[in-house]
Amino acid sequence: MGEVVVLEIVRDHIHRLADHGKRIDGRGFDEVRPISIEKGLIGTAEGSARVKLGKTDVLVGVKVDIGEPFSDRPKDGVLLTGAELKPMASPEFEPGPPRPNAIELARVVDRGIRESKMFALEKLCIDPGKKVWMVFVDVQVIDFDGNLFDASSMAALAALTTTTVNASKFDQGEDFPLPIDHYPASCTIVKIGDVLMVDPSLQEEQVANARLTVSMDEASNIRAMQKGFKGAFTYDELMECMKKVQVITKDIRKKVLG
Amino acid sequence: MGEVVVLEIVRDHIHRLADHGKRIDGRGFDEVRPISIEKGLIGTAEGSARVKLGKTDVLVGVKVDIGEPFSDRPKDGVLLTGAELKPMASPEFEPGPPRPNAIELARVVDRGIRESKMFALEKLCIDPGKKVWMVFVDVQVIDFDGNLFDASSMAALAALTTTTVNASKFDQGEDFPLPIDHYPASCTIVKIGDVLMVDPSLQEEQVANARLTVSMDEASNIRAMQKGFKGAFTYDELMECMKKVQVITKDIRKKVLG
Amino acid sequence: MGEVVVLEIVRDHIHRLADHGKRIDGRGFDEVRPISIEKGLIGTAEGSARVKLGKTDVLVGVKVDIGEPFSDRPKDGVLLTGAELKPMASPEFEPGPPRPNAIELARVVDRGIRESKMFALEKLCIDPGKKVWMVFVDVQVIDFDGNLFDASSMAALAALTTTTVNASKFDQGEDFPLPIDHYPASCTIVKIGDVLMVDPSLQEEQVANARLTVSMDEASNIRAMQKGFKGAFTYDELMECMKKVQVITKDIRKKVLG
Amino acid sequence: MRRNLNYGFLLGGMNMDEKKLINEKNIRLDGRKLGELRPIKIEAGVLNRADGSAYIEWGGNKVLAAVYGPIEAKPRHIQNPTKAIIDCRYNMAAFSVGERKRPGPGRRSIEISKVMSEALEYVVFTEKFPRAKIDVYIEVLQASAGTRCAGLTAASVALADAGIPMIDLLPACAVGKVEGQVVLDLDKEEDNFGEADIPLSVVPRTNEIVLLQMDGQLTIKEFEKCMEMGMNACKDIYELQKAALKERYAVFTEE
Amino acid sequence: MRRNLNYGFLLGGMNMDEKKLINEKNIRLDGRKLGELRPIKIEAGVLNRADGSAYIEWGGNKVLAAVYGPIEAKPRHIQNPTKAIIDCRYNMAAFSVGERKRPGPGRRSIEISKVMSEALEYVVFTEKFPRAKIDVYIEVLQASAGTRCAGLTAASVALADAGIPMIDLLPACAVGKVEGQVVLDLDKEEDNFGEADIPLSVVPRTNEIVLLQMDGQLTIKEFEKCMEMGMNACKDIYELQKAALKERYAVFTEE
Amino acid sequence: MRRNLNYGFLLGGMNMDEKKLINEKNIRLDGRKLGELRPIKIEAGVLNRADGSAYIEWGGNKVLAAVYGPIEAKPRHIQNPTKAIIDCRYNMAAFSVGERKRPGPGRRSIEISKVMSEALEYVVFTEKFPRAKIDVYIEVLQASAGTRCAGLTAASVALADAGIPMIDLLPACAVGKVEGQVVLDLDKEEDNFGEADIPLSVVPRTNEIVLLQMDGQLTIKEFEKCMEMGMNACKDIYELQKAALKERYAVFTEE
Repeated sequence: MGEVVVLEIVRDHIHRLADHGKRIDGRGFDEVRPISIEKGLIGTAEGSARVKLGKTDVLVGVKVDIGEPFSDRPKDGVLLTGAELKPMASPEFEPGPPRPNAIELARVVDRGIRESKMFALEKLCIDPGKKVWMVFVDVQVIDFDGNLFDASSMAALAALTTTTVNASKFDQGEDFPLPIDHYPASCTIVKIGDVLMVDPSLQEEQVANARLTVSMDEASNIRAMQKGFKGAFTYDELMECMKKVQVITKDIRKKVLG
Repeated sequence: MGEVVVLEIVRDHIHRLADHGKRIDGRGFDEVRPISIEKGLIGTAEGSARVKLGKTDVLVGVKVDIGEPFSDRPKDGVLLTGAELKPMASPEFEPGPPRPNAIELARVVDRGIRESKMFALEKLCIDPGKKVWMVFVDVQVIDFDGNLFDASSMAALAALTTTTVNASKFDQGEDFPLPIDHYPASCTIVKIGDVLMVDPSLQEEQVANARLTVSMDEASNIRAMQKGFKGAFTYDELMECMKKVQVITKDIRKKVLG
Repeated sequence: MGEVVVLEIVRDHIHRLADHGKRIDGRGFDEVRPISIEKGLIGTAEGSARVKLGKTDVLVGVKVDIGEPFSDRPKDGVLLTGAELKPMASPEFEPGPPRPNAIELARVVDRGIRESKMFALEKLCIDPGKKVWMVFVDVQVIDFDGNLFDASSMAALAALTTTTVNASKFDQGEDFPLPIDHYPASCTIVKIGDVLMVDPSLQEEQVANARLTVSMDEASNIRAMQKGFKGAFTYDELMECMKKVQVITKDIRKKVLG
Repeated sequence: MRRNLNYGFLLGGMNMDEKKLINEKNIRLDGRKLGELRPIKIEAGVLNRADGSAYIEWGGNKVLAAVYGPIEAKPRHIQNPTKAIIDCRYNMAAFSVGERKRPGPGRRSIEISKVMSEALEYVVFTEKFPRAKIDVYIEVLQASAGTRCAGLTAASVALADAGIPMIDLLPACAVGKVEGQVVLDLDKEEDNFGEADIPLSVVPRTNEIVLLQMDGQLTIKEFEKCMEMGMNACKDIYELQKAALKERYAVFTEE
Repeated sequence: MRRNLNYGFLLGGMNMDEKKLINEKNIRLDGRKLGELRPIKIEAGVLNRADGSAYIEWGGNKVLAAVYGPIEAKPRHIQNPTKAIIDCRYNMAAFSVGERKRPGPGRRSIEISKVMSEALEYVVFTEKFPRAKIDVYIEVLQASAGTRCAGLTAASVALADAGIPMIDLLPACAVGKVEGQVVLDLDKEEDNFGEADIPLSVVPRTNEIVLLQMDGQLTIKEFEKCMEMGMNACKDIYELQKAALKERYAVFTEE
Repeated sequence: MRRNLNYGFLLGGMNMDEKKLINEKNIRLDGRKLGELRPIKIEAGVLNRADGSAYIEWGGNKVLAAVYGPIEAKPRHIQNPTKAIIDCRYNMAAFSVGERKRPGPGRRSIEISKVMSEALEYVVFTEKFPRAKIDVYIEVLQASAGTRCAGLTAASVALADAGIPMIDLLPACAVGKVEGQVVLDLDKEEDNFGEADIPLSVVPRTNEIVLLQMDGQLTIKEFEKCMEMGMNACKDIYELQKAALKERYAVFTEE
């Protein structure tokens, strides 16, 4: 009950600030928190990146292995994305197998990569039906202060663009960089009362009505979308979101790749 | 405690009716509830049937695939029977992996099919030791009002007799019907006080001392048997059961196949 | 709370006895409980032994099968050790998958066998990278009165030295005894107050500060070691332990093999 | 070409370069126009044990929805002192797809269950039932693209059948892009070989969107068109939902 | 020819068309007559920690049974306010069969545990221990056909050893059909290649049947013969159970 | 040749008969002397949400430690009425090793978590927090031999950072035998191809050993040498731990 009361106070506070055009940490509604990116920090991974988005801290490691293709896609390499919300990152996260929140995170990050055709899975075929490259993207959340979708997507983008397929280790010729075709970036917007705020912090997520995550490629095509939370968006709000996403994903892409 | 008291009242009522030769829903002791059967309703399954036995509602889907035989039966096809007591069907059923009740159901249905040699597993061999047809019988309980064993066995019989092995899909020649040799039917009888009642409803199962399920083939050979619940049968009661089963399974077989 | 109080009383009693050079069951500090060994009692196993160490009762069965080697050890046979603390053996043990205590037991027994090079895994290769002999050592605790590590290690030693590789069953030539090179034995010592006691009973384990298990080969080389419990050893205590272990493992080895 | 682990193989021999999903007269393979729904049949109150239930046939989809509750949430620590929890579980039967699905919830089912639960929570007056739980079970018996929309459409009818107070029903449908054109209610082949798929659900009374997912490739302009087409279709589905409940109600009054 | 996943391969080279399980003098492969039991040895009170225990060797079977309880059932919601729960867990050790069994309960073990629990509940005065639980653990150390009967026979001795009040002990044995003849107590080859197998358990005092399963093929007439043979055998096994308890008791009085 | 499931294959082409891990001048492959540690960098207070945290880079290892608590232990039945429980969970990230590790705790991680929990419990004043629980999470982000020692070293710094009262910090390191010589702090190749490996942890204030494991082959004499070398090294590591906490404290006082 104590928690419920505290949450109510925070909610009121955030709503009142929003009425005055403000956010709890002083940001503008369309302002993303400071982003810091470290690439290639994990030597045992074929690609890696750590992204700090404000106080949210996410590490993505990419491992590449050889395996069998799915029977219905015999000529395609395999992309597998996993996410773990380890209790290290937050007292809300519990040990054990991934729960719905972690599964949704993994699937939304996966769709951002897959649907943007970030890299052509058919280029990762070695022997059709038998041997293909398998790309494992593992998201590990280290510190949690909201907006895991964007932090994780950024880290995945950064890690994958620096991934080297370790072909020589498997006697498959020379190592080569993962052949990247597109550079998706995602932007998450929450609706609090009538206000849309980008890159929500944890406190903002806790009081938000609805959440929308949109992934766009470098030509501003929409590639993936996920609405979340127990609230609703109007048509106009959705279209307003699209405009914001278009601007912000360009910024984010530049920061991550730059 | 409330539940226990209600159950006691129901128990007394059913016993008192039984003393007067009656059942709670007005049926005779040897009377099976109305049976309705719909075959082939699931287009994605190679065979399917839905059986309503009174208010009990069970759907069986049969899938056929190619796989490896068991190492000790290299020339036999594989039959795998599963049952799920989904919470949709009853507030007593909980989500999660199958519990003892569901496992017993699956195994009793499986034995009815297997021990009657309903279809010859050796006819489902493609390449000995390597490739055989695998027949998956999945029992899904939709609405639960007792006697799942008979409802599921009927649905399995109906589904299997209408199953087409989709050989052409796997480049294994033309499609062919599952080669059926025998037509097992099962009959379940409960003992309430000193009375034997066939096809128990849920309320009757809840107050019954003991349960006996017998599967017979079209020549009235016993093929499988399972005694259940925490009570006992006398030798004479068992033999009385056999006589009832002989009559009733003939009826049921006719209804299911007819 | 009741249990905690009883444990405190036992603890005081054991400490007071120790001050007078005594143990709760009358043994000397360096005295191992009576050992009885039965070998080959399980006809379905390729090797087996049951060891009673005081009231602790452990059964080890060895199964041998053919399987694939680990990809990083293509020329080595496979040794897999499992342990189950079945609720049959003690009210403290719960049904379900192995918990940390059982896993530690399995891994300590495994290390005793593996690190002593008890048998050369490279001699268990049939076809490099494809087919090797797999040796399964399964520890089943039947009655629990402390010091499972030593009882299980003894039973594993006894079972493995009497194991026959059933090659003929797999058309791999004649059956042959598992080629044993070394005969490891382990000795467990607990520290209670300032006193070191070998082969602790359950009550002694419950009040002990720290536990040390050391595995030695027949040349008194240390092959594996595991410190346990929430206390500490001084350097001098460790060295005293080594001397005791040297003497006792010789005795144990003789009893198990003799 | 979009990923689909379950159905792709069914089209084994088909050469997609030659086959067209939409012909020059803007007619789709199954004869529908671009903005046309597949046939939909909804029935309310189809189960005995459940507190509320509905069955939907939608193109090749056959889906059951059952509702239990509100009842006290257990164990106690999951209770919300201010409102009811909605726990929606979406499941595909083992035999509902081409290749047998292993029983038990996979990652896809868990995600769908989550977004469905969130959508339903918006329309149910959950604050009327503090500390309670409402279970919604969706069983896909036969699947053919659009199961989550069919399931959600049935679920809100089942909730109404259970007498649970709601702002409104929740019609849902998919809209997407196939061979460059915005189309309504993708069927299996369109879902497999189309360029984008958007399942969405709308509160008819307020026109608010409570479920929205998308994968594929769309311009913002195309997305606008999709939303318009989808939101309109939801109105038609809404009428079918209400009709199903009316029919159920009519049966009652006759009794 | 009946299915048996565990043992079939052991008979690899054997040609069953030539080999006969019963010779012309009605003597079985192991020298037994049709109605003869394999050798049975029962010992009560073999474990220290358990409240009651028994060990049985029966032909090639070696089985331990241990009983803990009655103790308060936990967690509370599993308690029955009017009587004790009997929770019997049958398990086969990894090394108890020809091909190593993976640890953990499979579907077969779970079914056997269920029918055993139900049988034991009939003979224990469970109503004397409301809200309590009695755990019965059956560990098959070496298996050779008939393990559930051996286990149940040992279990009721272990319950008696634990001082738990019972109507009676529960002897159990299998009976079946092999090469057209009704035979008692099938061994491994008879179980693999015979035509029917019926594990059963009888309350000696009342001659009631509390455990009964069957698979194979039998006429009703044959089933009658099987029951008579099996029920008679249970009486012999009952004597061995009582003797084991007397011996245990004798040891106590000597102390 | 010692077993290592994870790294062995990395050395595929290497012929260990020719390659020497220690040269004639007693210099190791990476240039270290026999008794020399790899470079170690410790940082305290690196996470926002955790009550205490530390990050350690040690040779090729990168490890994070986080502490939550003390808080009331739940569910109640796990509480100890006289002291706090320490629950340490060691985990290797999927990408921390050469061949991707499947998520979730394996047997090795469970054993390491157990011995770490026991070691930490010795130095924490657990009796100050009856019924409480202290969670210690160790995440190995990059592994290169000696992760449990790096993790334990970081864990005690994280506990101190969380303000939890302790007897002392717990420095830890490995010592072992390579090509017949006693060496400190084995790197990956030494761990794979050496003859013995001993992870140990010492309470600096009392010189007591709280963590000790060993596998390989050692004489008692060699074990003595190992212990001396390892216990000395722990003193050096202790200084690095204290320095990390001082730096963290210095930052605080500047604020």
